[in-house]
Parts: sequence; C-alpha cells; structure tokens
Amino acid sequence: MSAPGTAMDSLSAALKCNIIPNQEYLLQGSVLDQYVEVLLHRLRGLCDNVDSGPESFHDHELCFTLRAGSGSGAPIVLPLRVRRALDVADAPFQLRYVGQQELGDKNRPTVVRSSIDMACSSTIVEFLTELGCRLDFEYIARGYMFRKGRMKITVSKIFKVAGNKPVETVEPISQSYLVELSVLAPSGQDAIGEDMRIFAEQLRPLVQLEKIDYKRLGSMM
Amino acid sequence: MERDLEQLNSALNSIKTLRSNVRRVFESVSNGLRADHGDEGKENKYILELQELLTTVNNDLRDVENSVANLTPPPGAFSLGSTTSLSQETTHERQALYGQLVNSYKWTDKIHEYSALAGNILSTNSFNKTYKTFSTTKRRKTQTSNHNVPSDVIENLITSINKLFPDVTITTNRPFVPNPVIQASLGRVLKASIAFKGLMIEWVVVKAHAESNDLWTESRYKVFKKVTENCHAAMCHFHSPMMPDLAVRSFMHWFHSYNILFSAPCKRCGNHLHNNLPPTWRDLRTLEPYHEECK
Amino acid sequence: MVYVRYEKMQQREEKQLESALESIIQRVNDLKQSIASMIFKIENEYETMAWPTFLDNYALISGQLTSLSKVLSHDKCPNLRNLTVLPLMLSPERDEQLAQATEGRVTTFAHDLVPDYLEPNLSLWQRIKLRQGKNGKSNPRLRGNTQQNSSVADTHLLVAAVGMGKGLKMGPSPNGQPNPTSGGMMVAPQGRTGGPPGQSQMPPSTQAMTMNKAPSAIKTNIKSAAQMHPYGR
Amino acid sequence: MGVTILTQFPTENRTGPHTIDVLSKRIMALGALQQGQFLVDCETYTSVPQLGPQRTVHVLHNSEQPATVFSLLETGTKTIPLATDGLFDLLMMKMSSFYTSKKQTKAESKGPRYEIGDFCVKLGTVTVSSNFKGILVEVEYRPCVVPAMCWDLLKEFLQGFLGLSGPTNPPAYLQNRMQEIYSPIDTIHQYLEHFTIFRKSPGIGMRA
Repeated sequence: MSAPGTAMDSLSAALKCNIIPNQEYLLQGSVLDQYVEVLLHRLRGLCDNVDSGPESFHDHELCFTLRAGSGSGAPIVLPLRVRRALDVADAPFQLRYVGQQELGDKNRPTVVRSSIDMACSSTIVEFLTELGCRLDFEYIARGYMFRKGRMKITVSKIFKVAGNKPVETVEPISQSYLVELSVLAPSGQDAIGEDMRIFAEQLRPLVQLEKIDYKRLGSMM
Repeated sequence: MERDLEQLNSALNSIKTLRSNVRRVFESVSNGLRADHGDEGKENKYILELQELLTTVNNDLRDVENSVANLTPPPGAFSLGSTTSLSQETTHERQALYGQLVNSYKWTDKIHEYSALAGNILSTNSFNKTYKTFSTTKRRKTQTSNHNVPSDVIENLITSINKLFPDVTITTNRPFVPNPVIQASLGRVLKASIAFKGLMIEWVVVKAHAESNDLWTESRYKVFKKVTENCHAAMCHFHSPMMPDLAVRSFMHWFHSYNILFSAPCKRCGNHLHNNLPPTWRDLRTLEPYHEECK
Repeated sequence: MVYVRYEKMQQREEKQLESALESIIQRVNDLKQSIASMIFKIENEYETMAWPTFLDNYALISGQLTSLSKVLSHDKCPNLRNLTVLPLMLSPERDEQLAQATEGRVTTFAHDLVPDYLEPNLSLWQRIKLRQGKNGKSNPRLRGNTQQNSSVADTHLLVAAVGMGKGLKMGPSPNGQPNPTSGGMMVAPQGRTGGPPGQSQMPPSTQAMTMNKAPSAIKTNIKSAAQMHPYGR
Repeated sequence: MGVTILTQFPTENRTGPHTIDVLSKRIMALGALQQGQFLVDCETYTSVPQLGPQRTVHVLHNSEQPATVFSLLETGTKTIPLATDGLFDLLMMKMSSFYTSKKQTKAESKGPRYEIGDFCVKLGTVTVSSNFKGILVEVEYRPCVVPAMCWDLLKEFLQGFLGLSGPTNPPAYLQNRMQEIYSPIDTIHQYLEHFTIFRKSPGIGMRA
C-alpha cells in the first residue's frame, strides 16, 4: 500500500488539471414583488427540479474584509463571506472568497470573477474575527433556488439586519426580488457564458438578467 | 377400532400373498418345460409342480375370503362436509383444490402431533431459569395472548421503561402498528434497536451512536457485536410468556448495566481488556461485568 | 345539380381556380381530420395521453395551418375574394347529396341557412382588422406592463447591497469612525487598517452565533452550492 | 471517530526506523493487521506586522479525514478551531499577503497504520522540515466517544503495548475535556501540541 500523499500535493495536482471550480460566471437582475409568482412559475417550467419543486432557502450572510494598510497606496483587501442557513439547523456554514470582476473583453456575456467556495464549521465567524477580519455588512436572503444543468438560479428577497433585533423582525430593502444566475466552473470554460445568455433570454421580459459592472454601479449611485 | 385396523392389515397381507402366488402359477405356465425337470417323465413332474402351486393359490384364496369376512363394513358413507362439493367443481383450475386441501390437512395434523411432542419434551426440560414461581392463575386468565395486544398497552410499557432509567432515552417508531421498534440510547455509550412483537422482545441490535438505526445490519465494532450476542442470550433468558411486561422490564434493567461498558473492569480478572475487548458480559442476576472468557 | 355559378370566369382561370380549390379543399380536410382526431383524443384518452403526444398533435395542426396559408397566399392561387358565390336555387327539401358532402351538417339549401354560409359582406377580414386595431391600441399598454415586471433601480439597489453592502452597513463603527454608507463608495471602502481586533468589533447578532465546540464532522455538501468538489481524495 | 490518545515514544539511542520496527513487531505479535499508511502534516502561518498583534494559524491535514482541512488560530489568549473542506489551502494562498509561512516549520508524522480489534494504532515518524525529531504513537479506541469512559481501558492497552513508556495520565489537552464528546479536531489539537514541542527541541540529527 502506498503512503498517502500530502494534502498540498493533491491540491496542486488538482490545480494543474484545472478541475477546481474557482470561477464564477454571473448574471443579475430583479423582479418586482407582485410578479415573482409568475417568474417562479416560469422557472419551474424551465429548470431541472420540476417534480420536487423549487428548493427554498433562508440564509444569513456576513461579509468580512481582511485588510492591511501598506503605508502608501491602496490597502490590500481580501473580502470573505460567510453564509449560514437559518432554516436547517445542522447545515455546515459556507465560507466564500469572491474576487474582483475580471475586466476581460466587453463581449463576454457574463460577469466573470474568481471564487473559492467551501463548507466549514460554525466556528468560522469567531475564527475570521480573530484572524483580523472586520465585519463589513450583513444581510438575510430568503427565497428559492433552481437548477438547470450546472446553472444555479436564485430568486431571493434581501433583508436588512437591524442591529441586535431578532431575525423575525428584519425589513426588506426593496420591493423587488434579486434574481441571480450563476455557474461555478474551472477557469477557461467560457462556453458556459453563452448557455447562460440563452437561458437569461428565456426569462425576458419578466427579468432582465444582465452583466452588471460593480465599479460603474458604485460610481453611479 | 384397533382390532378393525389389525384385521384390515391381515386382509391386505393375505391379498398380497395371493397375488404373489398367482404370479408364480403364471410364471410356471409361461415357462413351460424346463431343463431341471430332467428327461424322464418330465411332463408328470411339470404337472405335479403346477398342481402344487394351484393348491397354494387355493389355500390363499380361502385365507382372503376368511379375513374379508371378518372385516366390519364401515357404517354408511364418509361425511366429507362441504369438501364433497369440490369434486363437483367443473372449472379446470379448481379441480386441483382437493389435493391441496388434503395436503394441508395432513400438514396441520403433523403440526398437531409434533407440537404435542415438543410440549411434552419442553415441559420436562425447562430452559427458563427465572427463579419465580407462577402461581398467578388470575393473570393467566386476563392475558391470554402477548403477541397481539392493543397498542396503548405497549405504549404504556415503553413510557414506563423510559421513566425507569434517567440515562436511557427511548424513541419509538412503528413501521407496523402493534409491533413497535424502539431506539434505546444508553447515555453516551451505545444505542440499541429493539423490535417488539406485541409485548415480547423479538430482536435486539446494539450499535454505536454514530451508526445507522437499521435493524438488520450489525455494528461495525467488535465490542457491540459481542454485546448484541449477549443481548440475544439475555432476551431468551428473561423471556417469560406468562408475564411479558416483567420480562421486558428485567431485560431493560439488565441492559442498563451496560452504561459502564467501557469504564468497568472485569469482576474476575480485574483487567479492562481481554482479547482487546472490554468486559462484554453482564451477570444475569448480579449485573456484574465479566469478560466472556471469565464468566 | 348546380347551385353555384362562377362569374367573370375565363377558360384558363377556371382551370387554375379548380386546381387551387382542389388543393385548398384537400388541406382543409386534412386539417379538419387532425383537429377531429385531437378532440377525440382529448375526450377519450385524456387519462392516458402523454404530454409529448399532445404536443405532437398540436405541431401537426399548426403545420397544416401553415401549409394552408401558404396555398392561399401562393401566386398561382386566384384571388378568391374577387369571386362571387351566387346561390341559384333554394329549396326547403332535404338534399341528400348536400347532406353527404357536408357530413350531415347541412341537409337543406334553404333561404334561412344560405345567408349564414354564403353571406358575402360577412367580412372576416374586417373583423380581424378590427381586432388588430384594438390590439394596436392596447399594445403600448402591454409593453409598459413588461417594463414594470422589474425595475432597473431596484436591480441596482439590490446588486449594490449584496455586492458592496450599500445600505446595509451599520451606523458608526464601534471605534467612533463613521462608516461610509453613501456616495462614491468603491468595492474597497476605506476603514480601519488594523488595530487590535476583538469581540467588541462584532455586532451582537453574530456573537451569539459563535459556538465553542466544532462539530465532530464536517458535511461537505453545501446546501446552496450545487457542485461537489471533484477532486476529493 | 473514537477517543484517541497521542503519546511520544522515547527512541533511547535507537534510530527512528529501528524504533518503528520494534514497535510494529510488538503490535503484530499482539494480533494487529496493517491497514495502510497514515500522514498528519502541519503548516504554520504567522500574521504580518501590519495586521496588529501577532497571530498564528496552524493548518493541519489528517489522512484519516482526507477531505477536511483543520486550522487552529492562536491569538495568544485563546485557540479557535476550524474545520473546512479541502479548498481552504487555496484560500491560505490568497491570504499570503496577510499570513506568511516559515518553510522550516513544516511538521509531519507518518508511518504504518494498524487495526487490532476495535483499536486503531498508528506509529508515526515525526519530521520537522525533513529532520527526524521522534516517534509519536496514536491509539484510537473507535467504539467510544467520551474520553472519561475509556481512559482506563486505553491506558491498559497503551501500557500493554508500550510497557513503562505508556502514559499514566491523559494528555494535557484532554484533561479538561474528559467528559465531552470526542471529535477529530481533538486529535488535531494533540498533534499540534506535540509538533510544537518537537519544533522547539533540538533535532536528533538523524535523517528519517
């Protein structure tokens, strides 16, 4: 029997083969509250989990940043997100690093950004805090998830967490549901972007799923 | 009746003899003259032989007639009840029913016979070592069956056991309503799936907490396999058809003594381990821990 | 027996018309048959009928409709609207031939029925046009409707909130430094650049969540992430 | 996952491989069967000065839980455990401008793995950045999950197997946790304790 290789060996092997899904392809949009039923109905028809119906979720997301000022110039910032299910008691927490949008060329149909996604134990929040991370903001997302092939579609209502109020009394931040179409894939699989564009086309005109540039959005609003 | 049978047997026997001798006559006739009749007067010899054989047949025939005359004819026709109608059946598929009926009759008859025998043997060699004498004839009247009891009786029994030991937590599920399967977890030591048949314990499997509740797969750990075996022995030992609830209670009492499965050393050798196993046996009376090899 | 006479008919046109009519009638008959069979299926096999079968039937019908409209709009097809159909003789008597031709739907060619079938000014086209006109008016409203299914402002609000925490940030941070919550905020908002981290930084709602003991085993299937890690060892 | 006791076995002027050989002959004589090899490794990262007071993150892998990465964060006042799946290593790479690793600190324990009854025994050769440091013996009693319940039983097993070198008291880390349910992170804590000691100790000077 051969000795087990170190974990780092197998990780670098996986990196070399490019099988780690570390790229997120993303399209975003929204739908007004009164039309969400129509959208859900359409998604039920279009997506894979027809017979089981949509999967609902109720998650609390905490967004941390790890930053270190390097004297002069912009500080180095590492954003980290923690997601925990409020409706499933013993589900693992989820830790996620989401990178900057890749600039790429304008013709790419979707936003592409690097992403590392993993399950973790519930100590993650304390771990990150002690690591030096700062809680930037947090929110609660409640909604439905659909699957179509390897595409994931979420329709979620975003709630603001107000201080130390209980979770039941949170207030929605808008009269719309956030709609996201995303795929996690190893890098270089740009063909998936085309699939996503075609799928997004089928949801028009209910939802306009678009490639939204965060930077422009930041300066616009 | 006994005599009738004897006579019938002797009649049948004489018929058999008659048939065999008639056969010999025909054999002789068909063979004709044989070499062993010699050369001289072979015709005479042959005729003598034939005469002799025919005389025997005559005697046998007389015997048959005698024994038949001795038989008492059955009084009237046999009454087969409604099964006689079966012979009137015209549908082809159902004509086989009569044969099946006869087979099952024979079968039940055998069961009757065997169970009577088994009852005799078991009553002399009792495997039940419980040192209680049953003078409770009253109870015998009230509880005629303990495998088919209303579910609330079982429910009460289980809740009472649950209250009996604080560190035994019991969860129930009922795949078949009157026969519950309970999961009894004993502190943080182990858990047991116990299947009931009415008020009787039917099956026990002991496993680690992290293992599945499946009733049919045994634990992957040797120590729990051993404990399961011993539970089966105890289940038989405590079994008492007359007082089923007491049997369950004593079993649970004994089972509870496993709460120190890992921490108690063997009473005999004083060690924790023997064959890499802790003491897995618990004495049925004193509940003291022993290694299987030390008990 | 002749009921109908075609006027303004010339020899060549007559031939053309006849062949055109023949193919139209054939297609209409096909269409009629497939509609009938579909109705039959819906009425009699609705319990066992599979959805794909139904769609197949539907596709067949729509194909036949397309081919019918192709025939009607073909160059060779004479303009049927220029033709007049004129009843020559009406009779209250039952007409067997007619009954057979119409599969028993029309049994007499009488004055009370003829207008229904032959009325020339019953302008289907006009009615269609009328309907289209109505729709034409309502179209802008419909378009407005689609616009209202979603709002660009809401999209931007939500995306900015989820992506950058816009509108979700807590008030002034515990060390007194106000948190930028509006205006010109980029992906990396300026904040404290170090300092002793401590529990005090965390809002109470998250403090409550931290648990002391790690769960004994991590389940590696993440509820919201659809994929498993493909390089499990 | 059962209760696991990790203990150091003195080499007493023997070489590492020789000691492992002696121990494996002993355990085989008791009736154990070898079931493959095992590996526990540990990489330590320290925070950059810009991040404020120094903190240390130990990232450990255990071949017994191959899809999990264990991390222990030491702040000076407390230790926070974290279990994640394999991609955490990738995240540590992303954190390279905040937490850096010293290459000389990579510690690992590896060697044969045996099963005997419900016990699992691992004989580990410990190296710190490829220098042989000593022998660690890991014994797991798998059916039991509460250390207090089976400590005596494990002690008897360890003494039967290691003789006088067997431990007489529970490992320091476990002493406050004897009544709690044992979990894989507790094994990781014990390894880290030993690795920290080995790192500080002078090398024995023999290559493993």
